[in-house]
Amino acid sequence: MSEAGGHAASAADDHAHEHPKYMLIWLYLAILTILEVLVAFLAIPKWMIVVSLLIMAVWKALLVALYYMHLKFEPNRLRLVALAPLPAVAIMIIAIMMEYV
Amino acid sequence: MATIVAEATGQAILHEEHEQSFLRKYIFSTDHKVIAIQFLIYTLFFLMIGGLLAMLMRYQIAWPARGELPLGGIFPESMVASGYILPEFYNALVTMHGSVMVFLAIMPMLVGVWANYLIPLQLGTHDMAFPRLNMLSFWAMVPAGILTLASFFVVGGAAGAGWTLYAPLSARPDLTGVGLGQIMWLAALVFIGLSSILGSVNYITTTINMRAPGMTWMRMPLTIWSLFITAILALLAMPVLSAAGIMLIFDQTIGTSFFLPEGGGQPLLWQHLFWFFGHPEVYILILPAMGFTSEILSVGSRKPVFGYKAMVLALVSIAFLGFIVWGHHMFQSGMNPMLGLTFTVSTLFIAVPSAIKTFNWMGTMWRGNLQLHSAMLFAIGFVAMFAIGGLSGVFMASTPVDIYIHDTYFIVAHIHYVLFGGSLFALFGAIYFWYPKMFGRMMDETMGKIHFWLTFILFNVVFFPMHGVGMVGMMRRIYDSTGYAHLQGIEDTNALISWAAFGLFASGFLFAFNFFWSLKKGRKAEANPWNATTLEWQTPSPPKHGNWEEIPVVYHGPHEYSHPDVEDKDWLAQNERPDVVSPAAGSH
Amino acid sequence: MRSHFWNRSAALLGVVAMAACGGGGGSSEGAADDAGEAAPAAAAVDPASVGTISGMANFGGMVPTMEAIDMSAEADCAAGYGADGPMAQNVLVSDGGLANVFVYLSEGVSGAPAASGAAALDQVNCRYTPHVLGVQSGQDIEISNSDNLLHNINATPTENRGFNISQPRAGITSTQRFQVAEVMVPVRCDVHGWMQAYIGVVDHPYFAVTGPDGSYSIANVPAGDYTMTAWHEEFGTMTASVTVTAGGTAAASFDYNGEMAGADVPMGDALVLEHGTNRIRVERTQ
Amino acid sequence: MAHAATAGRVPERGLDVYTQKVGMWVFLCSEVMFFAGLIGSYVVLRFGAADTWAEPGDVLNVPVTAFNTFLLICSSVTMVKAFAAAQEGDQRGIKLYLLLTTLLGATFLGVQVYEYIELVLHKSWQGSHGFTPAAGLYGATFFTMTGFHGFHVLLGVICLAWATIRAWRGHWGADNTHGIEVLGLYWHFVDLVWIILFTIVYLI
Amino acid sequence: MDWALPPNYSTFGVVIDQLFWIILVITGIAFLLVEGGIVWFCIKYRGREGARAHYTHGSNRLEIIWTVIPAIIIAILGAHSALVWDDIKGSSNRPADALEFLVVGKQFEWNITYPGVDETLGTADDFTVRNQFHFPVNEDITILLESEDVIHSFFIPELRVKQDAVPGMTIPVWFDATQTGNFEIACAELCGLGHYYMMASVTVHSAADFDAWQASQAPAAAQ
Repeated sequence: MSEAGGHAASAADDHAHEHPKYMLIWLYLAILTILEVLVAFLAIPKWMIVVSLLIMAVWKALLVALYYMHLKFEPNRLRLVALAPLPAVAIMIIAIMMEYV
Repeated sequence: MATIVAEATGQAILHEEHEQSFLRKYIFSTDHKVIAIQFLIYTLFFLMIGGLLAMLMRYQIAWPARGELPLGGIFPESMVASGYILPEFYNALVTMHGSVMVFLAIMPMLVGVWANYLIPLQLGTHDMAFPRLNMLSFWAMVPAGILTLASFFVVGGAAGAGWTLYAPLSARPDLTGVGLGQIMWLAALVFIGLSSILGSVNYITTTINMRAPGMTWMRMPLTIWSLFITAILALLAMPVLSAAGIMLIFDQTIGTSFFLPEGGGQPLLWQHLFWFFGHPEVYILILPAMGFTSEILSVGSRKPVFGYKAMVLALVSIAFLGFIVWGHHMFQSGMNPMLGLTFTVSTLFIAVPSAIKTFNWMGTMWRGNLQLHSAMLFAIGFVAMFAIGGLSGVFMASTPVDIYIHDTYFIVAHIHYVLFGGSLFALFGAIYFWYPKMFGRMMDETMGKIHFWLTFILFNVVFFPMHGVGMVGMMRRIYDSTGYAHLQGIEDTNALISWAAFGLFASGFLFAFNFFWSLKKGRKAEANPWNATTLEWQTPSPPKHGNWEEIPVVYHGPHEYSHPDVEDKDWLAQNERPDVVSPAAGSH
Repeated sequence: MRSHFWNRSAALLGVVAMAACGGGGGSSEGAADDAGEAAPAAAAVDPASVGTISGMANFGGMVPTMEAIDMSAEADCAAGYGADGPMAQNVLVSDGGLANVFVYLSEGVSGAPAASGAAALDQVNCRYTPHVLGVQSGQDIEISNSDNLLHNINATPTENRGFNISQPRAGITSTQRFQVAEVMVPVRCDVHGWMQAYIGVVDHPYFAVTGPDGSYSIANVPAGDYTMTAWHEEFGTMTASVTVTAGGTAAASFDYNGEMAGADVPMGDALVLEHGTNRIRVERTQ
Repeated sequence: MAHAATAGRVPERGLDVYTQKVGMWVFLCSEVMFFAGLIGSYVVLRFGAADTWAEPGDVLNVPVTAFNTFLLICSSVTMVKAFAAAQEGDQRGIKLYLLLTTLLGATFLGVQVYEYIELVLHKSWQGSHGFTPAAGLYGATFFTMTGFHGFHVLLGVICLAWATIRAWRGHWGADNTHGIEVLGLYWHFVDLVWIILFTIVYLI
Repeated sequence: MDWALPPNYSTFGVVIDQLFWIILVITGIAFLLVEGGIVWFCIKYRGREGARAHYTHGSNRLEIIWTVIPAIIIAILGAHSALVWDDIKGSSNRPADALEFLVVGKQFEWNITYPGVDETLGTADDFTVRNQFHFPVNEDITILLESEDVIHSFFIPELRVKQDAVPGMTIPVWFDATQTGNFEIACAELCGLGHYYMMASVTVHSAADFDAWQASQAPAAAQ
């Protein structure tokens, strides 16, 4: 069992030295932000704007969660913790929206 | 690496003990056991307050035309006039009875007291993961309690829109005459939410990350399982209430209209948000009770819990279902009937895990060697009463029947069978059971048994007839039912209920007397008075600061009673080395 | 006195209020306040220098017909009325006199005795008695219920703090106060939609409400020049100048007629408390 | 504590992640639900009364907020840089990047305050002068969501300032990175929420 | 002490009551099983000196039995409830040519607007009566339920009708009374300090009586 602790420690050391490309992600986020602002004022149907904006927002959020919050490098068990509330969020919003169906 | 840190802090805790001032040791303590006792005293106080509010209500319901409220003179004219409880005060009583009982008594008693006390002890750690946050979670409850009590004495009185706070009634002071009182209660709710979230973070983190060696998931006592699942529910549900509560405060104070139709807002949105929190909350109020019951029944029957894995699965599925059934509180609310259809089905399916649990409890008792002490009696009482509460729930889950019984006393009977007959019975059982560990003395058994029988009988006299009154059609939160033609003929029943309720309240004082008397005069308790197997009983009573000199190692499942390979006694502690006892005993 | 105490405690907000509860510090403070106001004011009235104002609210022309009130769902109340049943009280005219006009000195008053005694507002047969009530700011208003059924009293002032209380049985009383002058404070019962009363709050005791015959009289007015204002719920406000001499009786009358209905009435039938801002919005009904 | 004494008494594996990090993630779960409550209400209210919303840019100042968004993204990258510096024991890097993060966070707040003042004092909306929380559902949801986000930023800036002070005292280093990582998680979460809010509140 | 459902006067009441009794029988059996079992176990297995409990961790077969049996019962009950619910409330089952009334709840009154002789709401001969609801027997009745201020709940026990009135919404509720009689509308949702007093009389007339009553109200309506 003592290996477990050792494993965790070494895992932490590993990615300590192989830094994800933080600046690259930053550039990525900045470009997406500019794109978002541009898309918002395009003269295309509203639903297309909404869909593309939502996709870009989720994309950006994922970049932050995966790289800056290191979810990409964490054990699956921790990812599970991070994902836990999402079904509840989805259920809540979908069900309340059904009032309009 | 993490281990060493944990060990080091453990040692630090152990050494700290001698240097602490009174203030640090008993008031602003970070010791989970002290915090649990603080919570216990806090919640017992509010249990009494909540009971007192109920007594005033019962007086009014039974004798609406009499006036002459005993001691009515001590109330200000804005509450009781000429011996009559005023309708606005009655609404405040209804609202605050529910609110106080749910948020300040039962929920913190289930979670604040027992999650704090038991999680580190039963998991075998020195303390919670974040002791200072833990302390904060108690101290956040203090302003909540003060705000709640004070709200009765501000202009307009305490909140009067029901514990469900349905907007717009709760959002518009001009329609109720209650302004500040409502805001104070909402502010209290935000504090309660903060406390609950901080507590939950602690319970979850501790359970996930700080279990003693050998304490695998499937060796955790059911108490821990239930508290862990409860913490997850609170973690995910409480913030939604906080968000909704803050929006409601804004509606009241800064002129927004989230829930006010005249500004484009939606009253039903409040209900959706409230019950999205509210239904998991209902399970927050019952799951820990189920855990305690499983534990006490197993100890008292001298048998392992019947179907441990099924019990765990049932807990998990109840928790999951808890998030997809909130709409059943809103069948008659004007919600889309199609939603009603889906919520009916999901709701009815809660009966399945509930049935599994009930049958497993009976299975635990089956062919046992039942030790009918007070704690066991309350645990058996829990099963009996929870069964009634669960079965009456089937009526409401069936939407067509709910059309009639929604918002009648049938519902009142149902929630009290679950919250009083369920949660509170289990809590009494838990207090009788763990009292020796907490305070090092036993509670008096004779008084305990008298308390049980009084509570059990009077509880049923109070709440069973409410089913009948509900069938007749008596609406909830009715100040005076005598004006309705269809409610003629239930006055006697209401009077009977009220008399029994007064008795029930009085029997609570017997418990309180036993509790405080035993602190000083109770028989000294040995480390393991019940011959129980879980880790907390393998420490002295009460456990020292830091719980363990040395973290225990777990070799067995949580409820190994009457193991055939152990001959000199009928129990096998979780941390007993198998080679000392018997090689075959390590299973499960 | 008791409700006074609780109101004061309330202002201290909760915690403090709780602590003060046993002490009764709030109550003695309140008593001192009242005494302090009363002493110099009593001295201000000099019988030798006061006069009386009296007059009429006259009504000419077609008297509008009042709507019948449907009290059938409240049999106990309906039984209190004759064969015609209860009628609305918006415009009550008898022998050319208009009742329920609130008249008061609106300008020229300097210094006034403090309020003494209590004004009474009763609820009889599902109606407010009186329909229009005048009180001095700070004066006790004793609200009582003579019907053995539920009334709520929902006062929605703009300047003062409103209240919404209930009296579920006969014999229950409640004492309320308005601290600031305000003409008029509408009072309604939400249980019985037709029940409406108006309370005029002024800073001095020089006010009156015209009786059934349209007459009024205000005594003990210090000599001087004043502007008088008359307020009626349908016909709005009207002013008159009046000079009071010591020992004399000054006359001031107000003339109304049917055509005036629909004038700019500050307090019409439908008063809506705007949520959030706590402002009253006047909503004219057709 | 000698290693020998702990041998064989290692606690259960848990998540193989140190406790503070687990605790922060668990806490963030509840934060997700809090913002989900606010955002969910926003979505529902907007669906119910779509015509009471302005077109993007009509009321809210998108360029300024886009710049503000950029600031927050920059602060996220400086935050991870501070963590990377801590892992390498680069004291100068820790101080520099923590200070930068704090300043960027504070600037974000400053811009938000400026934005609020402009809206309340100088914008007119649906006839009333000033765009305030009382200005219909649009104003109510806007101020509630951005306000609570701002409150979270404020808490973050306070913690960051404290962490920066500690950096100057040499508190952080290769053997002590947990505090920075956990604070970073919170900070990135706040950034993540803003990414969503910026899109749905300002651009849609 | 008369603990019974009030007599039923509506078509929907029949199925609702039927379902109530079905559930009562099912839960009654479960109740006897559980409570009887507990009492029996308490007596039979009460602790004795030197006795030893039977050591078992459970039985998968039993777990499956008491999972599957309740699940089947519940599934049937759920399906049945859902069908009945859809019959009663499903918007596709709203009667097409029902007589319509507008019912507006306000603190603390029910104001009922009648369609008048032309049987259509929104026309000149509509009239409103406070706290009195008259309608003909054996005819599909639809009320459009609204609220002026807070949430109220329209509840007529004898007709097994209950529906919240929500400000900002117009909610249709339909039912069909099977006998004439006098009842009361109660408010079933806490709506403020006069909640308990928010009642209105309900009179179910024969068709002829209803026409006569409506005609008697016409002079008042003309004003």
